[in-house]
Amino acid sequence: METQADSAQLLRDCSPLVKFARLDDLLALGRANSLWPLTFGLACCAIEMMAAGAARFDLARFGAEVFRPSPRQADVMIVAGTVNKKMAPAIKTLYDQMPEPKWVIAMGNCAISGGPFVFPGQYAVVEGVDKLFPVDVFIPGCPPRPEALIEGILKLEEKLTGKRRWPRVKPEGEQMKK
Amino acid sequence: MNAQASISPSPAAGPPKETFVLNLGPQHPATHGVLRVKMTMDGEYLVRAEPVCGYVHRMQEKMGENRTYAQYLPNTSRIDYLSAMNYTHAFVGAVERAARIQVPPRAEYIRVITSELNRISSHLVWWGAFLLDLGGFTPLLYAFDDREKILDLLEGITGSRLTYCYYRFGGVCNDVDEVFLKGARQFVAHMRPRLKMYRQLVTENIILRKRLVGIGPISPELCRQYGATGPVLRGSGVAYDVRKAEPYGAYPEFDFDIPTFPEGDSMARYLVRMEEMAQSLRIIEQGLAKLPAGPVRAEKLPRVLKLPAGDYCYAVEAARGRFLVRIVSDRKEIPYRVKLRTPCLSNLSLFEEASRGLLLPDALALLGSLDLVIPDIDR
Amino acid sequence: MSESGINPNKSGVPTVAGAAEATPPGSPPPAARSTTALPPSPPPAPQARSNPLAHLSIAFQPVDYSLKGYHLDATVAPEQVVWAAEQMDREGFSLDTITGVDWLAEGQMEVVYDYFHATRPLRAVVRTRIPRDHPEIPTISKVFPGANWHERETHDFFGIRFLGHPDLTPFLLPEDADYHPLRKDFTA
Amino acid sequence: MDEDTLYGDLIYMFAFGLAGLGFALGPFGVVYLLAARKTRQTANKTQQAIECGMDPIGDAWIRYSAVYYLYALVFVAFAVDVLYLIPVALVYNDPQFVLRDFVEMFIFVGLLSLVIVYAWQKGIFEWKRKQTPPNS
Repeated sequence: METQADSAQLLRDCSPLVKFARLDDLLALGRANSLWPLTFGLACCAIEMMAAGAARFDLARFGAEVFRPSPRQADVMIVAGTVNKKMAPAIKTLYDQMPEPKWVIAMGNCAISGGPFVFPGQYAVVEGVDKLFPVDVFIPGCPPRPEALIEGILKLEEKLTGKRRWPRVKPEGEQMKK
Repeated sequence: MNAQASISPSPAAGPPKETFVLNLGPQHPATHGVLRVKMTMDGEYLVRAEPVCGYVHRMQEKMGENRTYAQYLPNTSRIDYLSAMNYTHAFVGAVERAARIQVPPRAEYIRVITSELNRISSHLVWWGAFLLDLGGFTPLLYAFDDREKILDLLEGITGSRLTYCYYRFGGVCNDVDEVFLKGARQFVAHMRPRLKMYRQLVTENIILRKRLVGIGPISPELCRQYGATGPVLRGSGVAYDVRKAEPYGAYPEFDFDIPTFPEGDSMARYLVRMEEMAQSLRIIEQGLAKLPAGPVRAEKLPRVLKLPAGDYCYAVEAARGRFLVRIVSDRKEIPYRVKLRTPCLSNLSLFEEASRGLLLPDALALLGSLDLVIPDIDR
Repeated sequence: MSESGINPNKSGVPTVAGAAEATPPGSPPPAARSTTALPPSPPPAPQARSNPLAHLSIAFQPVDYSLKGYHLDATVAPEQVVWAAEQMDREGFSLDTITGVDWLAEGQMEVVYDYFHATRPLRAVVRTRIPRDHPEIPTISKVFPGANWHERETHDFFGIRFLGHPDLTPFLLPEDADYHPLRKDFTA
Repeated sequence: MDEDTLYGDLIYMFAFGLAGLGFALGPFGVVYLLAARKTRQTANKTQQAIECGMDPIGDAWIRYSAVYYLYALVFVAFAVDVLYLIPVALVYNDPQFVLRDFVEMFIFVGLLSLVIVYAWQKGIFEWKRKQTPPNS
């Protein structure tokens, strides 16, 4: 697995020829608020992803409700479910076919580390999707609640624009203290 | 296979037209999971569809052989995560049957109520996703809106939204509180007019009828040869339901009937599931009315559960059909072999024969009407 | 030994029983079946356990349903498996599943065929044992097309070769998999 | 037609041609400057045709039914039809010949809609089932 440094270098190689100063921030803001996810539900987390896209949790508030089936039109690949060794080449193909400003969200314990299906003598599960390609945001949970997926998308937006647009939810204890 | 296309204008036989192979691959909106269908197509027509599975094989049966009975419970709700209650019910029932554990009546009733709530939530996901396949996006929002109400109820007593691990050997994890009972009554009252609205919004829609009536016929004989069960079999006119054929739990005390439609086409399977939702509401209503008092778990339970040698089966009517758990035990606390007979494997196995000669959109309507959950096939 | 010959009702003719024999008592032809709910006749009482499938020449032993979960259990020799499947097919049973069990200690592999019936509340199990070093058994996918996938999966997990199977390629494991994970001596 | 209007028209036309060319080739330049130079790869499958994550099987250049060609023909016929309707809307604005213009338009479109009648007879629009499903 390449280290952190050369994956950053790889990212720089893919950056455009012409660079702007202020305009890049504007572009980043535009991209952050219109992240088009790739419809890529593998297992149980896919149902929670659909629930997040549906009426009550409504990903549309963050511009991420347009689920694109084709990798050519997707910005972010939400890996929602267990990554199987038979499925790994297909996932790598899909990752390649996505155009460059692309990000990856590993949703659920299976995508982060193989989750409940890791035991000595396991033969079929890839233990974590970051073994295949670099991942930007990890969302723990089995399956994570739709609110957690929304928090993950906000975290990705924060990574893009550098500042957080949505109030951060603090656990009760902390709010009491301040 | 008659290569001469009957619709091509040129009457002369001409060289046979080449067919091409299309991948309805692992990542496709219509497969609702990672099912791959290698479709040999001749123009718009499907010559042969060969499903390829195993892309989300998660070694459920292998894990059954290195976990004790209690440790395997979370796995049972991740085989078919849309009817997790029924699947846990089967595993727990098999162990109770082998170890002769008596389940108090209140727990049996709670199991029936939660299983039927889970069946409705599973049918709602199917309904939303199926109409998404046919091109309508709005029903998905209505379906998930109602489903969230069920998830709130079940989350109140189990703590999780999808993969409940609520049943224990000898009963259920904790008792049902007043909030759940009141919420369930409100839900039943709320859902009935909604089902009527679904019928007006979608079932009587001429476009849906044109897309489903007469599409993908499946005969009872085909179901019998491939072992298809559940709404697929009941859509072909055979009144087979494990709750009636092999009564388990508290189901004999409930009065409900099994909807069947003899046509055997996609519309029949659609109507069976819509009618089943109404039946489940009836069961929940009766369950809430007759819920007995008493403990929710059997008192004396062996601390380390060891089943006597031999193999034990328990079949359950899950949302997609007959789910059977077969536990082979050799008197140790870890089962020797856990076999999971899942309905979606058999329901999908008849797709190759049922979809020959169909148009591509009709084949997708047929695939959606089979209501598949792919980790259920791959286990 | 086992009558070969094409199964009479494979031609999609919707009669349950084969045309050749008289329809066995007790199983109504599906066409006349009413679609109302089927009154569940209670499973046979534990003491007087009759064998409703006595007319079939498979040696079924009645079993306590409330303990085991099925009514009839029969152990047949590996070669009789296809013959037993044809009998069950003529009787109108559906194949539930094929379970492989690896008895490492006894050096044997057990293959268990589950059958259920759509209109009669009967559950029958046919099991057989094959040597573990060269596990081979004739395929029943000619009788029950649904068995095709079950056999491929059992071959995946146990390495049991089903003779005469149309394509015994890996079903759940990757295409090039040559390991059999559910064998007791499998190390990842 | 004196000299300068002739040149004026020629320049005018040349400018239009240049603008058209600019619109055609301009995006290639902009993309070369602004788009990312290359995308991160794991199995260098970026250029591959998309087929749900799998490698496409077989070749796409095969012989298939002539129906698609006829469909395309019907579409092209009506596309050209609309093409001619646009200048007509500018020319036929004389209130005196309203009825005559309408009849001419009707004949023009009517002649072309014979294509649909021909396609209909040839049975293009009914996607008849090729072979009855084996189990119905």
